[in-house]
Amino acid sequence: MAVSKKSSEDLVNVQVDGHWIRVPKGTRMIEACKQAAAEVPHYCYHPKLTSPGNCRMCLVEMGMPPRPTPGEEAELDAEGHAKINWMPRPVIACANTVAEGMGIRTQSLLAKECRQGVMEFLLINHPLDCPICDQAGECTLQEYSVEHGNGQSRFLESKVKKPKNVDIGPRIRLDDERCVLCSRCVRFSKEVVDDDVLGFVDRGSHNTLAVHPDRKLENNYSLNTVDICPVGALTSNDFRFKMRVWFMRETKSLCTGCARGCNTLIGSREGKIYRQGPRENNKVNSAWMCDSGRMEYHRLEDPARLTDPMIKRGRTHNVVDWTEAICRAAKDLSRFKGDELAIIASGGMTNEELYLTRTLAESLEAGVVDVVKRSGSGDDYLSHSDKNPNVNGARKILKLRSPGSRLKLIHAGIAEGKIKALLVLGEDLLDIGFSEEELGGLKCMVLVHMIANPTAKMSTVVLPGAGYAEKRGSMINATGRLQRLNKAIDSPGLSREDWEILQGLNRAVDGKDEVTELVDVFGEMTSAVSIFKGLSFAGIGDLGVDVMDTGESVPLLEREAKRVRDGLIVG
Amino acid sequence: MIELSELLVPAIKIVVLVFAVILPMVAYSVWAERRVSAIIQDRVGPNRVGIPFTKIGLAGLGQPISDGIKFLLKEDFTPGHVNKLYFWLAPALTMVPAILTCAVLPFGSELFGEKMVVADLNVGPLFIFAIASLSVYGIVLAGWSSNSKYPFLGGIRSSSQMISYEISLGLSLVPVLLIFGELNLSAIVEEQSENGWLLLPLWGEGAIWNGGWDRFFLFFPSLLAFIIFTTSIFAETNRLPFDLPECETELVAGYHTEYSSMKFALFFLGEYAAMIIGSGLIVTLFLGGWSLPFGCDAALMQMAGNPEQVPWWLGLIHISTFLVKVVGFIIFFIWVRWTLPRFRYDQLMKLGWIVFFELALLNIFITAGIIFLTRSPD
Amino acid sequence: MEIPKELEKSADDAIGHYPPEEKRSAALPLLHLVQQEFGFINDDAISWVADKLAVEPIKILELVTFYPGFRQKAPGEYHIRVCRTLSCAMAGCHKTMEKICEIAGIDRSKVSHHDPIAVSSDGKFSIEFAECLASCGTGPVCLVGDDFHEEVKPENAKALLQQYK
Amino acid sequence: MPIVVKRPRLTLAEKCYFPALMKGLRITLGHAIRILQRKKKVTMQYPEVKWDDNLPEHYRGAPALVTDEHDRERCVSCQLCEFICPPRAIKIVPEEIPPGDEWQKVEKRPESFDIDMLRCIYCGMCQEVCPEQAIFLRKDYAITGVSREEMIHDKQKLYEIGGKREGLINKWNKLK
Repeated sequence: MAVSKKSSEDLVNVQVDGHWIRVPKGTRMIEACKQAAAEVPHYCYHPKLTSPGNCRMCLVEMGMPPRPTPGEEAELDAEGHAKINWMPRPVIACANTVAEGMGIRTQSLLAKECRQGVMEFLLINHPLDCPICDQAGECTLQEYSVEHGNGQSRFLESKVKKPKNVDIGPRIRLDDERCVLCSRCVRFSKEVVDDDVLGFVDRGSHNTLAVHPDRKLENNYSLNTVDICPVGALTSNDFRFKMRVWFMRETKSLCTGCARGCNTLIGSREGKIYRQGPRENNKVNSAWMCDSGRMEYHRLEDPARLTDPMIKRGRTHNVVDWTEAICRAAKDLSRFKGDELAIIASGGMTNEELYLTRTLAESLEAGVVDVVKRSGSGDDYLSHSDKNPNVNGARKILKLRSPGSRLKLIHAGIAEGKIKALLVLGEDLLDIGFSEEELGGLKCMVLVHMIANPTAKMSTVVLPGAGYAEKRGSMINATGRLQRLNKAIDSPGLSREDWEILQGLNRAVDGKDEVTELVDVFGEMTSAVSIFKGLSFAGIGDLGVDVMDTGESVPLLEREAKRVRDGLIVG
Repeated sequence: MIELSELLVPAIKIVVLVFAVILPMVAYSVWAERRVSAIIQDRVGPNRVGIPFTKIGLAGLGQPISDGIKFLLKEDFTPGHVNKLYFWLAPALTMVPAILTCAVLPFGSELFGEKMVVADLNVGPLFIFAIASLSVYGIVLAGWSSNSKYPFLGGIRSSSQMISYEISLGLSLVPVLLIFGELNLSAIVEEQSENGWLLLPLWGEGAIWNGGWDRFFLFFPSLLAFIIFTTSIFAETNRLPFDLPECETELVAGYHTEYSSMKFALFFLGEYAAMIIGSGLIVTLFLGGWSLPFGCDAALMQMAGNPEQVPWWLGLIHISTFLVKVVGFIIFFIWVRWTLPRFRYDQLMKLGWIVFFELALLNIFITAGIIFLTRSPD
Repeated sequence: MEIPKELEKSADDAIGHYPPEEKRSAALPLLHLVQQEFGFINDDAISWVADKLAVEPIKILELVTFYPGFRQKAPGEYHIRVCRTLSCAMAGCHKTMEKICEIAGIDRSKVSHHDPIAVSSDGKFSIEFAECLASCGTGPVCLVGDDFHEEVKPENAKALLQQYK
Repeated sequence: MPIVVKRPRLTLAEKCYFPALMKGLRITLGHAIRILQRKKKVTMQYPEVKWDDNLPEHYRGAPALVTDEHDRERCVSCQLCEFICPPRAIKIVPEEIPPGDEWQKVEKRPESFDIDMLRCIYCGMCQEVCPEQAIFLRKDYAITGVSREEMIHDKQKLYEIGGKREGLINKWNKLK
């Protein structure tokens, strides 16, 4: 307990490039430099991984004040700091920690020459294939070679040939010639996901990253190695050769693959998503994300995407315009009251959509409202067993004590003929235990969904919604953190963001015309739902805020915290 | 009861003159303008359009036809913000007066006993001024009805310019009329045919050795009148160096900015028609109209024998003489256009009101004085 | 691959030298045992060692490929290592190598970085270049099996090989 | 501080404008006569007479893709030209060279490569930026078509125009 109180003794004075700063004891030199806005180039160092210090790129000049002989006073400069004796040799900034009175020079001649030398060695065997390399544009080798490199090669001998285009896992391709042997991927596999399948074989200049012939890098977190690879050695099969990174617009969003709510960056260009990767959030997903979550965006490319609102006439669905579809849906639904009408919402909906569903249910006086429970296998890292991203939101907004429990009532209601109309939001009923005969008995079924599934075939009105990357909104993840979803691309055709559809239905049903913006929906929700009190949509920020305590924790984050406490990583 | 021939003959004259002479001339003066400007500027100019579907170029003589077809086929766009009635009326109001004025121009002596003039008015110049001054309405209307700033400024400029120069135009002509004592253009031409052109009094009674002292002294005021008149015609027809109304650099295209297709072409043709009529008027008044110089007419008449009847071949010679003179003037107009830079607007007004107006006025008195001194009262 | 009982026993013995949570420290002793037993360490052996130590096989492969002393392919009856570090190179070790190969009938043309050992057609001799054998004054030197030979000039090659007939 | 330009004092001849006018007319007449006498060379008659042989080496005509000595398409679809193209005339869809292809080693090639010649401004940025010496501005300048689609040069058309180019750096040469 005594340690937790941070006194000024825990801070040390460090001089970085001539300026004195105070940083906590035990800080790595590289982090101290970062705080002083002196970026030290590095390849092998990663705050979430241990520091082997094998790339030598972060060499800086270091100095310490001389230890005064007994009885002698230290020589002080004008600011009251002891004079620094600079060491003749450089040190690596990634694995050394700061000490009181330490001096660091990142821009001295020695440091610059060291970097230049390291760059030259790294580039000796590196192939000149930037034009075909997916890393180009976000490659630190490219960047540092421009900033710190020599400009030309003095290497006349022929380059070492290493394996190219190696299949080391189902989602990853390895190009050993591009590898700079930083070992980030090896350490990630070993330290974070306990799947120590990567290693370096062959000594000397033929040093090669490899997997054992009998093993593959195929754990569900393998694509993180692609993210942390500072060069183009590891590339993702999914993204390989699809798009150059400089064309892509990056949107901060969330993964909706499970209740974890990993923060993501969605790379898109001209209405097409090309990749989705993790965005660092130390309260949710650290800097990682599972492979299946990354592939979530492919669901938006379903060839069966709905693009137009449709009304069923006879046996076929006819395309109509939005006004007609909304009016028809509202008219059909308002004919049924109380127990005659049930609403099946989804745990994949945003809070705003759920709130509009609630108001709609209130004005339609719907008898039963519930969401569908969807669980799968989770793991001990990030993947959660609840595969709905926003069940907590549904719990709070729709006031459901145990989500999914009322579906039984709906089944029974339909069987008895009590329930005559159904509003289905973002779910495929035939996929969750409803049968065709059951649904055939309904007088009216309105579906808001993005894919033309069998339920759509049976619905009287089909309203095309948007996928998770095509809309804005907020969600509450498994640990009770409220986070924001952002729109990366437009939804196809005439399809709309779901909250707009629900708002349209609301207006058509109650005739009021008040809320026009998503932020207004959120604003209204803050007064109606207690956990949102005092919040605003913008106030959620990129990293989200904790709004409820679910008693859950993230196993991966806990292990990471322990490694930080042990001083293994910076975190 | 009017006889049929009394109707038919003028009708034939009108049709032949307008559709066979003036309009083709207008079209070809556009072509000439482009060719002459090209050779002045060391270029080639339109030299390709000849007989369709052949490689025969005819030095580009087919260009006016294809231009015409183009004008007819282009989209005739009427902007939404214009005053439709006047917008449509304006081009016609520019073109029609220009063609009307040619009614009194004698473009030949006689052919088969018919005088080669549509209407042998004895107030010819007055008729021309009266009609020509109508064309300013076309331009003003075009500028105003376009409901847009550049055409509006162009219209204003044009009207004030035309009004200004009409004064010197009219005044510069008074000495000429004094000299001839006549307002019938045919009579003026015949007079010149017999007694020497106004600017070339070298035969008949006009020649100094035949006692034409008056004409000798009157040559100088006539020359002055000629210069003023010619210059004013430039201004009246909106041609460079006085084309301020359509000044591209300042007004885009002036009053016809908003016009397209055939309506635009009518403005264009109106301008060239005015130029042809202007040239015809200059030729008629100062350079003997259809007459051949040095009394050749009289000699040829004698050769033909019958002093009452002009033979058909001489009639044709006269017509061609007139056309040659007019063409010469048109080329002069073009030549000037591609030589001189545009005047500034204040310079233009100053020239009209301060120089030409006074000079023309003075010229009347000088001429009257000379006539008073040299001609014995009959 | 059959693992003899004795090997299994001595392996367990070697592992017992290290604390149970640091079992992988026994990797090198185990590999030495395997190479002593079979003359080389093949993929099965690597997997066996990895299983024994509860690590991923790639970690053992890393070791095997790192140390030139470990062989992944069977050598000949007598394995010759010729020093090629500077002093020996200057003393003419390459000529010695050529001569030995010629006499023993060894084709070194297939030798590469990944596969440095060449075996004679009769399987009697195998040969590879080695780094410094620590007798720079008496180069060229070579090691046949565990026997150390100094001043192996090309003309001495024949005599050298004859010792192992 | 305004600058006062003094107006020149004009002589009477200058003031009355007439001599200058005559001088001008003389100049233009001089030009006209020289042209009529065919003493001066005038504009070239374009479609019949062409200047193709005299086009300078650096002439920037239609951009086109080239193949190397071994008929390998030089373009690896790095999309730098697509990025640099000021009017955004270039559109590339990359693809992986399938296994078994002679040039599998190169790994990447364009699946489609379209240049919209209605947008192209012949600036030559694509040629300048190309790291593979795959795109060159050729001397073709009369790029015409009767439909918009026709004016989009696809990969096949671009190689047709570009043809084979020898003597460039072959960094993917498999012989190396």
